[in-house]
Amino acid sequence: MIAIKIKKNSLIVKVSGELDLVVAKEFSESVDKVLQNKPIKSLILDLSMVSFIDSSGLGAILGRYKIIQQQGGKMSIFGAIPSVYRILELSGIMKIIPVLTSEEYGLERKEA
Amino acid sequence: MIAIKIKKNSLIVKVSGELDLVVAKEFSESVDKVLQNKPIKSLILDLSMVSFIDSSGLGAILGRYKIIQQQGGKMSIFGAIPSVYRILELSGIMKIIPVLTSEEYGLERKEA
Amino acid sequence: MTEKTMNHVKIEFSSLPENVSLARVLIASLVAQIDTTLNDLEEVKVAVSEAVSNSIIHGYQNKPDGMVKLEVFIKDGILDITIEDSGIGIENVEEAMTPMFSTIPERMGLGFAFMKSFMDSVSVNSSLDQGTKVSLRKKIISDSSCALMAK
Amino acid sequence: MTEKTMNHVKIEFSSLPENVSLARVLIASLVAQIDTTLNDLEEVKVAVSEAVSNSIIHGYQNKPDGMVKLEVFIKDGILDITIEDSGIGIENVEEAMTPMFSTIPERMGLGFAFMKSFMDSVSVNSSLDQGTKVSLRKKIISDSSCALMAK
Ligand SMILES: Nc1ncnc2c1ncn2[C@@H]1O[C@H](COP(=O)(O)OP(=O)(O)O)[C@@H](O)[C@H]1O
Ligand SMILES: Nc1ncnc2c1ncn2[C@@H]1O[C@H](COP(=O)(O)OP(=O)(O)O)[C@@H](O)[C@H]1O
Repeated sequence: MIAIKIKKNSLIVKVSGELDLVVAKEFSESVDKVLQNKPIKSLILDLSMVSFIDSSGLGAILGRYKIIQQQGGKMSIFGAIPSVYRILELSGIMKIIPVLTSEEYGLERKEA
Repeated sequence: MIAIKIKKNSLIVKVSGELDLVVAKEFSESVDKVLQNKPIKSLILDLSMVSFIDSSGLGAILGRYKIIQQQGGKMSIFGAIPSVYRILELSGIMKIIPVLTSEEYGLERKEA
Repeated sequence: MTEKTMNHVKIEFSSLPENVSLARVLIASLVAQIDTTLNDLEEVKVAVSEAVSNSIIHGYQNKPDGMVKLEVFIKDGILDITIEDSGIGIENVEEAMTPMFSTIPERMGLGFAFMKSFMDSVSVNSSLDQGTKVSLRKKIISDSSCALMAK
Repeated sequence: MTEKTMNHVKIEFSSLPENVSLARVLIASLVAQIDTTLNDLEEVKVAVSEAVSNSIIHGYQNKPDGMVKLEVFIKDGILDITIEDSGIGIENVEEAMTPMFSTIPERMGLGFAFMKSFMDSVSVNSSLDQGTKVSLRKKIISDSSCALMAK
């Protein structure tokens, strides 16, 4: 399940479930629809309800990062549980997309 | 998982999980061990943590009923969730072993 | 997945009591792909649990070196399930399917009765020393088409 | 189930994206029969998810009418898994297994890399237009033997 919130020009996306092939596709489609229609400058991805991720999920995340970056925006990830965090780390995606701590996330939300 | 409590000559057995072939065997073995060693007069079976039951589970319950009855004791069942309750009902086991409501169960426990 | 989608799954597993729950987990995940009711899901789980338990207990007489086959077709909202073993077989299928009949005293003789109550149709093919094949069928009414009909 | 127990499961399913989670559910239930660590369980789930996704996306190019085979042996604490398809096959296996290599631009090329990090061994057999078979192996340390070793 993909829940989407738009605040000013921030887009907060909360994914729930197992971020594999099936959910990755839903995620990409929902985000791309918003990015095409609104002048989004910041994409925050809430992974706190994601219980599993594989390379299909990572690919979808990296793909959205590339789009928002081309539009001059930024992206960050928040809330991964340890097993998901480990996959993010191993993939090297954390060197490209910042993973926020709770405090940083709170700050971003206030600014938004 | 089978949790067992003995109070005077009552035996309260709480089963957790799916009461199929595998769990039915554990259940029968744990109960029979107590029945062989203690003068149990009342066996109360708490099914509130059972999420699934099939005819192997029912067979194990009926088997314990027969043993306690031969020893001059009685047996009752408590706490089945709706899907488990339906199987109990369909099997006809409820005509033989009384299924207690919450209040009746409270009373039995006080007496014990 | 919509009602129209077709899915086909074949599984074979050792005749271990632990694998009865494996079969339930599998059928539950499969049926959950259709947005069916919880009630239908429970009924299918019980029916599969009974047939697989029978293959292990009766067919293979609790020996763990047999293989149980479970095959599932889902098409147009129809669920077709077969459970097959190469065990001792059933001498008299009609008698075996009679409620309360069991060749093992501690058992209830309700396995086939539950399959019949919970599925639309149950058929059994068995030959002595060859094995037993149980075919189960159920029309799965999806939750959303229920809601539609209620309107 | 103890470490010594042997289990054998073979499953075949339609090449539907929905069945990737089915494969994960199955392998998770199977591995959970051994009292393994949560970490091992997660790693095996990721590896199987990658290999099955590859069969569907690459092997069958997202066509739903192929069949993916998954076979699991558990014996003496060793987990042997094979994932097989009859899809397009891989021209150059060495190149395919290179981290970051992918024939689909939007993909990460990390499937094989994850399989290699999470399993003790990964081997691939593939022929063009015939299909691909990925064999994964992992020694599963049971939780209780871990506790024993720590003493
Ligand atoms: N797969 C099987 N192989 C051999 N015999 C079977 C099989 N399934 C059922 N039977 C026979 O049919 C009888 C009735 O089965 P069932 O209604 O499921 O009751 P139960 O399992 O409680 O005995 C069994 O006692 C057994 O003799
Ligand atoms: N089952 C398969 N059938 C055909 N080609 C495959 C299969 N598995 C992998 N490949 C090829 O190997 C490449 C690398 O696979 P992988 O490391 O999993 O990365 P990705 O799936 O992200 O492309 C794929 O892009 C594909 O060309």
